Amino acid sequence: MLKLIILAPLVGATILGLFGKKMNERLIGIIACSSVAISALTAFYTVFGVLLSAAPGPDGVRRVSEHVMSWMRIGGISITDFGYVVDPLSGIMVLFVTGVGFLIHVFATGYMHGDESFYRFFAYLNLFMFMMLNLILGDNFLLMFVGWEGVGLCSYLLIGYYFLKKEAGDAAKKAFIANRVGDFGVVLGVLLIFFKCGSINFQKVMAWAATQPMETLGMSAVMAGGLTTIALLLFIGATGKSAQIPLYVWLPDAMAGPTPVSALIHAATMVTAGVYMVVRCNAIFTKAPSALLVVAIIGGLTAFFAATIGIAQWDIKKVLAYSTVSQLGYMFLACGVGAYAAAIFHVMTHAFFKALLFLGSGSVIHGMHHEQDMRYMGALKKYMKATYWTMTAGWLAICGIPIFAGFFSKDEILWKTFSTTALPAPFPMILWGLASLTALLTAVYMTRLMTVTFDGAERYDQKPAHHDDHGHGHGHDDHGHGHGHAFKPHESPLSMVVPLAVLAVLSVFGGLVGVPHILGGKIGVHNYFEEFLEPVIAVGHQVPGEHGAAPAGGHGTTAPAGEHTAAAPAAHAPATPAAPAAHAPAETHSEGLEFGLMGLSVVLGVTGILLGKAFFGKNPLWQPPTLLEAKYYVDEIYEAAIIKPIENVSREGLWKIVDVKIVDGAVNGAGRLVAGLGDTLRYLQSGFSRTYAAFIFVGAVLLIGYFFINKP
Amino acid sequence: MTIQQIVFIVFALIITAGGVGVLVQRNPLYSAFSLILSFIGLAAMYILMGAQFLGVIQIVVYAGAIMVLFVFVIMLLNVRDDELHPDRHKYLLYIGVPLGLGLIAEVFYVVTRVQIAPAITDMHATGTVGTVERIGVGLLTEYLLPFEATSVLILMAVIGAMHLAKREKE
Amino acid sequence: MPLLLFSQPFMDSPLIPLIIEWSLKIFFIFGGLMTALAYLTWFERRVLAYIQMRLGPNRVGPAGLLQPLADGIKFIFKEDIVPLDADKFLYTLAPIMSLVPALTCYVLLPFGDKFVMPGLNREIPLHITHVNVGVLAIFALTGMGVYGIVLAGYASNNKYSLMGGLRSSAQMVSYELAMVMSIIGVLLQAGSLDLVEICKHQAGWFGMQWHLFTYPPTGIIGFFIFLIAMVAETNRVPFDLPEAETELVAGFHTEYSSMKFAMFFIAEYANMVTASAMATILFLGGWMGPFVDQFPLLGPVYFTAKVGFFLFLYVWLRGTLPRYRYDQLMNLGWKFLLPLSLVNLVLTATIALFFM
Amino acid sequence: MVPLSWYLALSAVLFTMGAVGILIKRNVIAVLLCLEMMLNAANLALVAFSSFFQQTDGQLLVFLVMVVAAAEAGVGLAIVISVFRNRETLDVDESHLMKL
Repeated sequence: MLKLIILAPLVGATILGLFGKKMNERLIGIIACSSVAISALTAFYTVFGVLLSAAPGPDGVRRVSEHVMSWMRIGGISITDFGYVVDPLSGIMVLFVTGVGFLIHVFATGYMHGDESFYRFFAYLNLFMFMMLNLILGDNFLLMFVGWEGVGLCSYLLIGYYFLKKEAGDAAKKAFIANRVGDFGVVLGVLLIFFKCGSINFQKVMAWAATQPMETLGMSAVMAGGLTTIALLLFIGATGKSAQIPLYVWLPDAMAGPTPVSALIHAATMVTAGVYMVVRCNAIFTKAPSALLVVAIIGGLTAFFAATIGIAQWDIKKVLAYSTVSQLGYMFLACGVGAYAAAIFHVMTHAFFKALLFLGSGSVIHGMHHEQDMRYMGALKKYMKATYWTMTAGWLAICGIPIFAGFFSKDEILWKTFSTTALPAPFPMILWGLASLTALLTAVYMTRLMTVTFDGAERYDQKPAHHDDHGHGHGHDDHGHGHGHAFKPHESPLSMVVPLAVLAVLSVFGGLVGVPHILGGKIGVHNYFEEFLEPVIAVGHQVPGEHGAAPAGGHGTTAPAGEHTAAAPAAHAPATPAAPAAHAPAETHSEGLEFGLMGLSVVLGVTGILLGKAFFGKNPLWQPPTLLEAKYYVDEIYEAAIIKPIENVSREGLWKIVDVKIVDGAVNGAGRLVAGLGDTLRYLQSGFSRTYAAFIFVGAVLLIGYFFINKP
Repeated sequence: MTIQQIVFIVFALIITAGGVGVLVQRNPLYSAFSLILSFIGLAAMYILMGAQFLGVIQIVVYAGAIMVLFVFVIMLLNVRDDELHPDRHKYLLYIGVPLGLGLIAEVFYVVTRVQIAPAITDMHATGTVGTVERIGVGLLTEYLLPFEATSVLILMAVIGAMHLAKREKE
Repeated sequence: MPLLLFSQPFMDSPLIPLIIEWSLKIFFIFGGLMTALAYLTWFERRVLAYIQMRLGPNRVGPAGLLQPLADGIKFIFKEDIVPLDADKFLYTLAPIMSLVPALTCYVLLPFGDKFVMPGLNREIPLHITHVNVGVLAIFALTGMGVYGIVLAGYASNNKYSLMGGLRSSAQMVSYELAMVMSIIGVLLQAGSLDLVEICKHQAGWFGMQWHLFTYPPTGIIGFFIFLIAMVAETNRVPFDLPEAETELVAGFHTEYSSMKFAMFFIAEYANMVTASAMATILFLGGWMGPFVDQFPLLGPVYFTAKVGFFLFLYVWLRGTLPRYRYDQLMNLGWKFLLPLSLVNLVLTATIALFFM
Repeated sequence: MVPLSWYLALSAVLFTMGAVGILIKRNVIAVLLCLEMMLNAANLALVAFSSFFQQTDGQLLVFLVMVVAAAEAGVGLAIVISVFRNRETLDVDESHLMKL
């Protein structure tokens, strides 16, 4: 069953990769989409049909697992067994990965229409799905890491899809290298886990982590090689994959890839792998307050930082890219304050609305004949009604307007940040402030994007002559007219609009699965999402004694008692009262405060929208500050501080001295030695085979004679 | 002297005569036939030692297949005698024969001096060692890997020989 | 004849009665066979003649029955010609090399089971010697027969002879493979390489236990492969390329005359008989037939009858089929018979494994 | 009863003849024949030991040696044919490019 989920995209990728060249677009589209569809349907069946009715395991987590084979057997000891498992966490992930993935596949059949290596694109895309599913469903760190590297590879391939453009190739390399830095952290982390725990199976590791004592807050824990070190190493990997400070620089550049790729990989799925990993390892992170603090700070900073850059970008996709970085920051912030369920909730809603926004922007780009610069758009509302309205849903969702999906998840993060007890005193307030400010900024830059793109005057013909730095690797310009003279943008084909519509619906209503208790509790609506995810997150959590009656349940959620009894044996274990319950905020805050904060965030969102509308409606071409437009010169700083020195050391030191003088010298010297020896010995080699035979014969006789003298 | 010893001597003489024939004949075809004679003698030796299967196989494989191949090639190339130009390595004769004598002396020394406890007094025809069953079981159990390896070797030899001997198309 | 000398009875039994027994058996079998071979030529010519609507030799003696004798006398008195450039030694050796293995085969053939000599109370097996690897021994000997032809072709110093010799060696080596492969199925069933054991394995059921019929259809396929390979192995029509009169002027024995030629001739017929006997033993139950248990001397009668059938088949084929071309011959051997026999072998093994 | 040493001595003689033959024969085919002779000498020793100790292993090895010999003869003769085709000679000393 699980194998089918995993294998369907692989089969698709194989077929397309090997035979796709001969197929027509229709067939390729059918194969690619149907393979993902099979995967998605199987996933839905597995989650809703099997997982929900499965009996909880001994640790209270429902699991559907499938053992594939014994992997890496060394001297009779099985290092790891290779298997797949669906539990609530990976269940949610697999649902939206396959679901959104399927929609984006469908979208891409329209978007990529006419591309000369259509089949290659879909082969990569299917391969990506396969790797992503491995990442999510693998039941051990190693298999997850295989998927982790695999999605990195596919990301590289797809960013560099238009490899004839230097920009795309450079971006691909940048993404790959930035990820490598992070992957190194993951490798070290996994090795450390194996070293410490003796297993890399998630279930075993988490059970092990649950038995470990709480680590202290401070530098000493970081360097101690315990859980904090593991957590930080893993987090380094997450910063690479999920584009956090300081490794976020690759994501905006990755927009050089085709737009469906940006939507699928660089917004909805792959970049959330870091969040997934942190949540998956929540038992480890919970025990490592220093790591949590780092995660929260990095997350909060990234969110704010990227949002400020997002305000100043002209490329429509770059805006969305920075927005993604910013939203990922939110998710890490949630992780950092111990609100893992909120993080995953935001991952899901973000997947809906960000995929929607990206696909919408793809639709716009498609309609504009591969123009990505917002300065040359405007008034598209008129021409692209469907795109406009669907994107509006995404816009409102990301701004956090109530009912829309983004509201619930973002608000939950803000509230949890404010109310957390996992961090020492001033941090929750500071981070909350930062996050709220970010929420305002988010609303502003998204409004700017919508306004500049869809409202105002038409600016299609203001393009300067040297415009060819965008989007022409596509090989798709069947319209016979270029820029510079008037043309009309057109609405996208049905295959693109339908996914947009589906995603729009999801963006609007998708958040209702996780309605906070204070809103839904009165009318009997539970926070289903959190309840579903609870057991996974509860694994290994120590619950402070005073919360014994409402264990692990978030702020007073009245979950069915039976489930919680089974949820976590550890949860009821006596624990040190001083240990903060990371995921369960103290009940000291009143409901009123929560309502107030919720209201504040709505106000912030609305303010941002109004501000944006008012300001950018008047002067859409407002010149942003250079510092922001140039992205704080981070790339330049990296160039000067890291890349150049490495290059110089490599060239001057490693190449000119170590390689040329020492390595080559040794090799050449060995060669010269052998040549000299050969020069003298070659007289033995006459070329007559009989002479050689004579040598052998003499040798044999002498050898036997030798054994007469030296009797063994 | 038992009858087996007489038989041994007779066939040892035949084998040796065949071997000498290989060395002294100038015509390769005569050499080949001398060797066949030698091989038939060896087959007789095997049967004398109770290895009936190998004895027959010796004739089937060596005399019946390998030597036919040799004779076939000799006839195909139709070379009558050694080529006439002078031997550049005459000295090999003067090295080779003494070396050979030395080797024989050494082996004789070993054979006469080293005592091996006589495990089985009657060496021939009593045991079941040489039967097809024993050899078959041995080949397909303990020696299965070498057996399979040699079959791969044969395959390679077949392909290699075909490739080498194939006349290239102009 | 090393096999004969070292076989177990020779080493252990009291010698004198054994030597007498053997001498008598050899005398009868070889005397009978040599006569039979001579009359086989008459048989062939008569049958061929009838097939071609002629009469054949019918003048010398009643119905031409003395014709073989006349032929023999003629051979003996012919001049023995040796070509000038021929290699004298090999030229003389060749017919011997051809004839000796062909005749040696007879010591291995079982003509019947044991019977008890009335009066002497001595159990006499109806075969000269009993070797536990009889099948292989027969193949070893027939394999040696190639040398006679090869040598004859080489030693005659005649290009037609050389061609004939080359073709012959290639053909015999090629078909020997298919032949051996085709009978492995039989050996698999019988579980022995011993000719007597193989015969005994086919006893009973009025012939339904013959290897031809057991393990259908592999027995029949194997039989036909064996039949074709057998004809090719003995260089008979339609595979008589080495001695193709019309192409190679009778091939390797162009230069031979007198008794040397007669030896080749006898060797060829002897090989035919051996091959027929092998087919009989391996596929048609050897000496087995009704009442053979009660009257062991019936064995040779059945055996002769079955062999006679194959000999007739040889003549029949000669009378009806045209000759193959050389490349067709090679293709048939390597690309059809050999793969087919391999498949047949696998099939036999499968049946043996799963159904028996 | 034939002692083991007789067989070993015969084997040694045969082997030595093969070895000497490789040195003194110039015809490639004769050299290959001598090689076969050496292999057979080894076979003889193996069979002798095998039946002396009543162990099958020696004879199994002989079987494998025969297979190897067949392969060697096949490839060797193919090489002879292709060399002859190129050089019109069978003299081993004529093919002396087996050096730097």
